[in-house]
Amino acid sequence: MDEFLTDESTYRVRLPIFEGPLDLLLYLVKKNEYDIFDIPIAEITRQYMDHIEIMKVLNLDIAGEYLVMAATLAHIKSRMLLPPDRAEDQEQEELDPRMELALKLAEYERFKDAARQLDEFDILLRDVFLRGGRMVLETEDEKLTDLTLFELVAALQKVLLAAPKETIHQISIGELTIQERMVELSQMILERGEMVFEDLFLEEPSRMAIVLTFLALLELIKDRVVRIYQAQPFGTIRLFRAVTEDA
Amino acid sequence: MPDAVEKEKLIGIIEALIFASEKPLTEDEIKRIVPDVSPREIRGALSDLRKIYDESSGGIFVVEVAGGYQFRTRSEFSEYIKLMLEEKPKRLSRAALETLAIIAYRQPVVRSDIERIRGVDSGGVVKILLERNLIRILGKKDVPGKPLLYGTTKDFLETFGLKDLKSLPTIREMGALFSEGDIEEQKTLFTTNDKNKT
Amino acid sequence: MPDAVEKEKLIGIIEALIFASEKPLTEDEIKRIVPDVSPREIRGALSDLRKIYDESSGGIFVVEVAGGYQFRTRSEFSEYIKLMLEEKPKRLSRAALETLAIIAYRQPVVRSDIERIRGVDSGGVVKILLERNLIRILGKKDVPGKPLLYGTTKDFLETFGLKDLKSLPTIREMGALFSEGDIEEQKTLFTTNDKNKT
Repeated sequence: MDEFLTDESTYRVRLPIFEGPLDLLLYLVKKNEYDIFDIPIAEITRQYMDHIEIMKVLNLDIAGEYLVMAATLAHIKSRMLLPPDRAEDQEQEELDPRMELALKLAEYERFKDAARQLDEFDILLRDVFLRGGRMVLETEDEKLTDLTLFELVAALQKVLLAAPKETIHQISIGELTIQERMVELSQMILERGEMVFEDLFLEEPSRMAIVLTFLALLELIKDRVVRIYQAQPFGTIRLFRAVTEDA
Repeated sequence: MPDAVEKEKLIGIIEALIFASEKPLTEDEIKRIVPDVSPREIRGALSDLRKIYDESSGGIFVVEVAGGYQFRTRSEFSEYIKLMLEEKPKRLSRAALETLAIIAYRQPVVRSDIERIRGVDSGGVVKILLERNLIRILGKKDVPGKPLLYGTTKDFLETFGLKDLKSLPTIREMGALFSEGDIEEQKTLFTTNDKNKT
Repeated sequence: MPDAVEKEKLIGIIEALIFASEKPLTEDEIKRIVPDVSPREIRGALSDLRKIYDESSGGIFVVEVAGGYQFRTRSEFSEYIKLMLEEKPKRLSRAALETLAIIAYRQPVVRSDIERIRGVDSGGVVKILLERNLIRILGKKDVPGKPLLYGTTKDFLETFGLKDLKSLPTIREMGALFSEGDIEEQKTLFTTNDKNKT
């Protein structure tokens, strides 16, 4: 059976064959080649109840709707047995007690047919497929999306990988603090208005300096001095001067 | 922008654009990108392009869907593509198709109407259809309880390869079946249909 | 799987596979999917397919790249494709949708409230939403610091196809519709609407 059946079975186990009481009734009508608008109600009620019994024997959870329909059928059957009310008959023709159910069945059948027709279409990802690959075009897509810290760290790793493993001379934290680097960075970005992430590390051959710059950048983002954006996943990360809301 | 675009080139441009577009490419979009050609020329080029692919009967073809044009693989090759993609095709259950059909033909429609027609609780199916973006919430019905109104999405058209909602197959009309002995049920049916037309 | 595959059909299969493949399609992969053909037949079909596209000199062609085969648009049309990609309406990020949902339901709302709900800084997203005219500043809250109050705009209603703010599904309705009663569902909803609009 398909995925939806299992999805739905979380709140109800349903008969695998029938979608509900109307579906079961329609099946019985078709099987017996009855006219929807002239159903022998006693016979169909008997067959309907037989199916309910089978469902019970199979230990299937019978949805409430099936039992409601059973009661409806029994009610229609009893009304069919009543002698026609003469007095009312004179004023207007009494409705066939089966009419409401017949209309329901007819309408359900329409949509069942419509569903069948839909199923015969060439359905996307079942019968037909779209271009699978990403568009390859050497163009700078400027569609900017927000950046997560994860992506920023991934970018840092890229920079670190490109940096020399052994640094000639280490800069100790004492020589250049995060605070100082923050001031430098914010000035740089404020001046230019926009910068590419990698450009921050052009003059930073040492790994320690790279990390320092990165931490300073994080502080600036937190303080909302700088905004970072990325046009596409793993694309160029751009830094912008943050504009205050009140401006 | 080139001043004049010959037909051959226009077909090439449109072919490239349809291929590159993430969504079905509309004639309006083509017009915006190639402003120096008339809508008639665009339609002519589109028709030629479709003919080229139809006549070659290769692996892909151009289809008019959801108000635009799109490349798709031909359905006869689906088994091979499924082998390549190694993912189970997303099938729609009968319950989902039934519910989708009701929403497609009756939109905007509330859940209780769907359940009246199907005769069973349809909350779970509606949720799945929402998650798969085949239907969407259109708003609320202005009746007590303010139930949500559902309709189909553009993804629905794309999934079934439909140009627009008008291309849905016609379903049998109920009108002929009605006698004069009107009951509540029939009234409901007609009101729903009428609303659909407005 | 069919026993014998004629050349015409093999070309069609390969064309469909290259088109639908996420990565450049290798000869080995084709061999795996269509095992009853020889590597020579595959190479022959690939060569024929490339020739077909080269001779038609249309908008797309087959290129051998990274050990496999791929469709690409011809470079002479790249300016048009760039135009198309540029004009494509920008989609809202998940963060933006989340923030928008909070503002829609909680308006008038200050930024600190949004951040308390989302648990992350939302300054950048608020700015994007302002720029795209989906939200607006309603005024200042009369508390120390006088933070700005945000609310949704008419464009917001239009973008999401809502008649008025009252047509927004209530949080409780969303809870009834979806299993987990939190902001996740609203996100789904907004994404659904958004996708449909573009």
